[in-house]
Amino acid sequence: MELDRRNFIKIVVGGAAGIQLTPLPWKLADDIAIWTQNWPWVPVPPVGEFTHVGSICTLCPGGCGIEVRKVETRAVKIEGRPDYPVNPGGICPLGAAGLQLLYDETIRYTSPMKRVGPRGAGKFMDITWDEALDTLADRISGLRDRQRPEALAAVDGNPIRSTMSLMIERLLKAVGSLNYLRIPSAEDTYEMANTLMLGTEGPMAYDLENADYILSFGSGLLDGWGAPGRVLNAWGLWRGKTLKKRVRVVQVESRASNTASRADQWIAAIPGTEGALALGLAHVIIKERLFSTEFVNNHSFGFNDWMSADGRHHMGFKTMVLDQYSPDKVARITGLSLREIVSLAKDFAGAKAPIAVCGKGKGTLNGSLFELMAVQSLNALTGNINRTGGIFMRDPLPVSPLPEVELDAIARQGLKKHRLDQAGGMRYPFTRSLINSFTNNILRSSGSPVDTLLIFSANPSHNLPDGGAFKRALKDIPFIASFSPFHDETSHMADLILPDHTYLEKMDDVVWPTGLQYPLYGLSKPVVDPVYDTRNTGDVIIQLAKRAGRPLGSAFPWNDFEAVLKARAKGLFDSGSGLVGYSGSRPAWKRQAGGIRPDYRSFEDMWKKIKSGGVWYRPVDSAGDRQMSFKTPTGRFEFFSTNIELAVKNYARKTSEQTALKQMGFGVKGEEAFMPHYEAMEPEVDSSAYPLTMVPYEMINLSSGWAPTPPFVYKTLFDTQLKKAESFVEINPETAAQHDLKEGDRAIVKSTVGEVQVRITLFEGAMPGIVYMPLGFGHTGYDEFIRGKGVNPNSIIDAGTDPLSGQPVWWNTRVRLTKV
Amino acid sequence: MDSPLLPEGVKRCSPKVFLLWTLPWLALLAWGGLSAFLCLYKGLNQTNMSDIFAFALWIVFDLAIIALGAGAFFTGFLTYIIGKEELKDIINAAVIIGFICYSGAVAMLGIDIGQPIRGWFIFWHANVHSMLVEVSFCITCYLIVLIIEFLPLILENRQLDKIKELHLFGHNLHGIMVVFAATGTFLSFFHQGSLGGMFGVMYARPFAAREGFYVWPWTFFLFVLSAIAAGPCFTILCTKLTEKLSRKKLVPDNAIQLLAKISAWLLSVYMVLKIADTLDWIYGVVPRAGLEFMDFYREGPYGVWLVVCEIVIFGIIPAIILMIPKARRHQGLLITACLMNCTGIVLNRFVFIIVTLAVPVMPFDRFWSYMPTWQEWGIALAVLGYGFLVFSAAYRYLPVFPKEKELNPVTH
Amino acid sequence: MTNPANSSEKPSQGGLIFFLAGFIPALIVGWVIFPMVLYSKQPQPINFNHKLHLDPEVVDGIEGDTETERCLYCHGFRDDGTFVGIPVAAQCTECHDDPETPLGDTRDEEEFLTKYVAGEKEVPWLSYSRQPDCVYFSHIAHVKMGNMDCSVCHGNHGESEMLPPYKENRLTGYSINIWGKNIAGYKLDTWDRMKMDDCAECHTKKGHEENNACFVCHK
Amino acid sequence: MEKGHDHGQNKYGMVIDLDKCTGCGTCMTACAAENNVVVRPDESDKERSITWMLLYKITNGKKFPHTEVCHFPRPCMHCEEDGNGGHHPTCVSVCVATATTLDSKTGIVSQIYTRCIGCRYCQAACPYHARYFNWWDAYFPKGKGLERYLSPEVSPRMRGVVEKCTFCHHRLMRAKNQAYSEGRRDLKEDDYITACSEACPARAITFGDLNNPNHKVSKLIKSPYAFRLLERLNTKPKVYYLSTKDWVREWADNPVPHVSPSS
Repeated sequence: MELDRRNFIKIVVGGAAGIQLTPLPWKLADDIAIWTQNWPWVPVPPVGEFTHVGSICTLCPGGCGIEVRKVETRAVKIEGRPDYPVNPGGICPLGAAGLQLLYDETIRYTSPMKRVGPRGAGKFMDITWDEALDTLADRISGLRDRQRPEALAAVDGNPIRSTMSLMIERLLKAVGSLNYLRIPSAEDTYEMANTLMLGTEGPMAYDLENADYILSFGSGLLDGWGAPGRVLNAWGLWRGKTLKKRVRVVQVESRASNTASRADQWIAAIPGTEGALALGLAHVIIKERLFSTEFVNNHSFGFNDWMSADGRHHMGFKTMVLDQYSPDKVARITGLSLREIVSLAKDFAGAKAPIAVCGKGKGTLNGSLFELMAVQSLNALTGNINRTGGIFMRDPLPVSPLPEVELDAIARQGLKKHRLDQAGGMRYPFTRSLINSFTNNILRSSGSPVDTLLIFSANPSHNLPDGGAFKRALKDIPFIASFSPFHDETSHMADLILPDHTYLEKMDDVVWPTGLQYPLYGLSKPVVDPVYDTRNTGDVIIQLAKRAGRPLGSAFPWNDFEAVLKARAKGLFDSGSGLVGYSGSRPAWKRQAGGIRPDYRSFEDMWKKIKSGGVWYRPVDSAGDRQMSFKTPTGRFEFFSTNIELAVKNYARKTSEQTALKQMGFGVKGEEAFMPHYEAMEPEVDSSAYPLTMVPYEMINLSSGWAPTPPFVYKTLFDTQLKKAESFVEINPETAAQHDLKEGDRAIVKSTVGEVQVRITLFEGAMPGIVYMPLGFGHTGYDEFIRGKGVNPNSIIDAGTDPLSGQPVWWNTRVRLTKV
Repeated sequence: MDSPLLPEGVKRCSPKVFLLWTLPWLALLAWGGLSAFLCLYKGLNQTNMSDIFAFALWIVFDLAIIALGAGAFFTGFLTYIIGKEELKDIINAAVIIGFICYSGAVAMLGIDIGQPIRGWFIFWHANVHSMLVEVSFCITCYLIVLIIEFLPLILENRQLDKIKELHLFGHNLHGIMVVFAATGTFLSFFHQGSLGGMFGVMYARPFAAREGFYVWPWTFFLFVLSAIAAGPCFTILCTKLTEKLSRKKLVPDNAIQLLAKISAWLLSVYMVLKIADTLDWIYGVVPRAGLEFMDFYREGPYGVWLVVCEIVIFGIIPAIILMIPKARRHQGLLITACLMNCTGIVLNRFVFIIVTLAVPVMPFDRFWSYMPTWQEWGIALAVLGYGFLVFSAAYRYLPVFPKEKELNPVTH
Repeated sequence: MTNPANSSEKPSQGGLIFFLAGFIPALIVGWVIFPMVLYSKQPQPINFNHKLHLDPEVVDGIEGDTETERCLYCHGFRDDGTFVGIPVAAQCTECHDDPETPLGDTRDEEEFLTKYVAGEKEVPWLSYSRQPDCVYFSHIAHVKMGNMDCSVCHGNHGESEMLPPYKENRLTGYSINIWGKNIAGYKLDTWDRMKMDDCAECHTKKGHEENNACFVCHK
Repeated sequence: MEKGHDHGQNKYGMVIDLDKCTGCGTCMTACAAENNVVVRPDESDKERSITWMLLYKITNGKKFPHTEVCHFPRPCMHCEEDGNGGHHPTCVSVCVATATTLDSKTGIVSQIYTRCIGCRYCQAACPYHARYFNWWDAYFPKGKGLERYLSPEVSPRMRGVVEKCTFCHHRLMRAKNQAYSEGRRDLKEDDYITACSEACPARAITFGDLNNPNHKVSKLIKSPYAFRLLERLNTKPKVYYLSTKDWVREWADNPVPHVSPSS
């Protein structure tokens, strides 16, 4: 009985049969079915209790309300807040993806660091907060000991009027330096225009929701201008009405942007000539006597020719416009048809509540002062100021100012020195800060006049329209400290990193969202505990000052930044008005019946509510309508700016008025200079060598400011905007044909200051002769999601200088296009 | 050296020569193996397939070889059920080719799906509405049938045949082969059809959509027809190639001619119906979708020339050649015609898969185009190599061609 | 290789024995060894006496007409209708508030207080009834709206004094409580298994076939 | 609250007002964030980038300066029929493993990732390109911490399966749980809306029950400007569009003016 083949087979058969009679094969099959569904390396999100935290988004100055959905301690989703006045429920693409900026570890500084690699390489070493603070404190004290406090400079990207920006300016002042630089934005130009014409430093306040005719001079209403959540909501309201009653939107822009291509009317004026167009419209309105005589006669100054006390005759706005800006001349300047201009003027003046909006693109970059003034004069002509559906003259938000800094000798000495950028000086009397001339100053002087540069919430070496000048200037500066939470290009040049929280981890304020028609104070709060070893820069400044010893310490008597915010908010309480709760039932822009009683009892109560609700605001009604006490020297709306006149006369003390105008950079002679006027900005470049113009443009779904673009948002870009590592420029098929370029071709865009390689996409909506390049690509910092995608137009912009404001003219760089 | 394994009374090349001959095919297999590993380990991002080209080269190959493999079931049908005795001389070859094609196809499908280890869900959680389920069921079953049909031949190997049990087993199998031929025919008819159905039922893809009879769109029947029209031609091609390489006559002409004649008729009928179907599509389906014929060929590499090639050059012409007895008796013409016929079928499958996916359905969508990666080619060509290997081995070690001995008497 | 020719000639006896030699071991492997190999076994970190905690005499405030109501006392619903699941330590410390003074005299309570409450750690309980990530289950829909008793799925867990060891299927990674107590797949009680078919079976029995739609229980 | 809509049939659907849509892309990012959609370093390969909600850009093809642009947000259409009168959407009837079905109670087309074998037949069948295949493993590199923003309400997908818009089905479940805890069975109109409609700043996307005459969507689809994509194919989508512009409505369905789209 041996185990031969047959018997072996029997055993096998027996085993096989036996197994069938056990659960093994069947159970196994079933288990394997499930096993194939398990992919152990696919993350399984932990479950837990859901909570919602309301805060506000400070990725842009818009300050929309956000509601963060959390699971236990994790934030899992950002949504719009229906209980926030600015953006009832809506949100923008960047805001919706914000969590990726919080949780993407590789784009963040996880603790204080000092540079170990060469500048720009982004190699850093962890250090303690103590070491970081001491290093910087010693540096600052060192400067003061060497009697060079002014060698401390700061670049600040925080919104104008925000408490953070005050803190930074205050720090420099206490140290004894005037060199506080701001990243130029439309807000700065708005402020200037308002100061000169309305006499208020308050923000632009457009009553968009109540207007019935919107004439936008290049403002990207649908491309991220103002508070996107609010403006896009307004657009929804305008379009929600029945066809006949629809609000008419007219866009003046050379390219069919989201706004232009959806507007009821697209006025394709040559970029940079918007001011001329505005004045051309004024011409028609005046000629046809379509303007509001009531407003012009009772509330404006310098419309008609006038006689000054000294008996001299002065030209008025009317005369200037009538002989300088005839429609056919303007037609020639702007490239529009005469008919277009005339009918547009009539439509505008004929509307019940027309608003002329200004500020190019998103407003991330500055505008042109006289262009803004020209547009504002349109609003004045219709008399649609301080009226429902018009623009409002607003006082700044009633937040308390910070107490005066008491200065020591060193500081006083330092503050006697001139600013490195000439801002506020004889030549640019109305400008707060001119970072471009600051840069040039450093590049010009042998041995940087700046010893230590602090950088806050800004990425100037990528975002300034200066052809990369700032980036070069950074190399000359001995010591740079960055407070950025992100691995941006500028921080990669820094020697010391004192990382801020991201906006979702910190308390910070939004003082009046851009363009909002009513006063609003927003307060963000930490929605999650700090993910890494970072600190709110507000706190860091206080700690820094205290370490640098008296008198700096005494300039910052507060325990932490929250105390500062609270002290500021006191002013809101003292104004004895406003609400801290918003139901959503009654939009804040709707005229409220009767006065509004504050919904808080005490200051403490108000502060508690602001901290939880994140908002204080004063709905439209208590705006004090038709109160026309303009705070200009003449007490009226100034078509003729007595301030400019004064400034020029001031400058002309040593020389003649004409040379003064010339030296101050005016292209016009005489009194025109004191009024909104148009100056052709022709760069001195051989137009045969550089036949085309490059105009950068901004998109709502690509961050062109300081905050990086979250990865999710790249899903929304078309592959005619970004393909792999290459970004595209839009040109008109006609222009393409002239350069024998086809869709998708590669080409070099060369300006006098540099060149970049791009791919071509043909777009009928692009003005012939212009190359349109998106802002927001070309990063070298951050991580693989953001780095190495496309090119940065700023790096080839050859910026001119805007008369009087001195700010960069970034919209008319001459370029040449050569096929690769 | 391997002489004890060779069939008796026939001449075969030396082992060395045979080894050399297999090298290129082994190389293809190696390439395919590497590609397969990459696709399984790293995922299908190794290919150039995309959300647009959800089906691509592999599916084209699958459908093509399954169509060409139809020779197996059809010849079987003719031999065992219709009783065309002369085809007994070629049936073995047909079966082997069928086996190669189907096993190759199944292997490729295994790599093509995103979750190979879940592949069996098709049976475990089958959705009866899906044409692809029917295809999978039939192909799997038919593959088993093919193995059974192949088995007796394997058992006829000189050494295996010595084992009594196996000998008997093989002999009995032979006896009941008619049953399997019938099953095979049934299964094949349905999956060949369903493969066509797969595309015909994509009603939201006007380029592929067709009306039909009951649950079957016309493509169902067209695919069956085209398959049985091309299958025999492919069988002929393979035997002719073997004859060429072995410099021997292996199959009597009458068998070849019979196959050629049959496929001539089938091809002609197919062409008539295909043209009718195309017209019905152009004047029915297409306008109802709001389109016109030329809309499909507006842009991109896939133009009208495809239609011309498929129907006129590689359809009508071979049909005519094969129809004329004089022509098909002429070796050169016969082979050309068979080649053209097969090309036409492959082209037809290509159009139904690639072009269907390349043309936009949404008016504002764009035309796409597709180019396979080396990994995709690797796997596709590996099947080719596999085919050559199996067929060569079979020819070398098994009495594939019963008439070989008498046609080539070995002279000592 | 044995020559097939002569082996076939030699008559072989005891075929049945050889058959059984394969058959019986196979049965043993399938019925005895396989189940032992298939499931891993793990004790809970500490014991929890459900019976004790459900006793109104012991825990005041636990009373409630039905056992289900008493279960909900700890395993309740949040305001948004989601299910709390295994309570967090914070919930326990509502009664066991002082690490120094235990309410009972068990070593488990002592360990709980000293190790977890004092150490401010959560107890790493092993969940018997955790469904995989692809499954969505709403307790409130079943317990509150469907008036089902906890015991239908969780059995008489509430009467247990000792926590049984946690058994996990090595292949699927699921607890035996949802994956089927009986290796052969027999179901003696409704709570023996909580697989898809069991849910569907109950839905159908209760006349809610529509709830067998994929997305009702999958996410 | 409407009576009797809990045991009745719901037919959830969407109306997208193209006059209001500004093409900002918030719907896309909100969707991705809500549904744990994986994002890769390069999202510019539109043939493989996963976007449950996708914006198509179209122009009227007119010369400068008369060019108009419009965006088509395209979620899954949750079709009712296969285009041939069959009562399964075309993607459902072709699925080999019953991994996708049309829920008769909600009208939502489901997709079960653990069931899908990745044969991609559904992708071939869908004329809207609404279905996406996971060509890669989910991108969550070690040390990046990206998995920390994942929501537990939607299970992340593994490589090799097809996924698509689910009308945020988990939000329906969320809403039901909420209602149950308040002792309701019926859902109010706003209890359940998708992430895209919630996030849209211009309020262009309206979501609701097409079977419920009181819901906004039911009123909106009566508008003379309402239409659906590829209506001619009879797939009966549950996503409607509104546009007062004739050229846009032209674009939505064949025949098309013979200009190549700029999207």
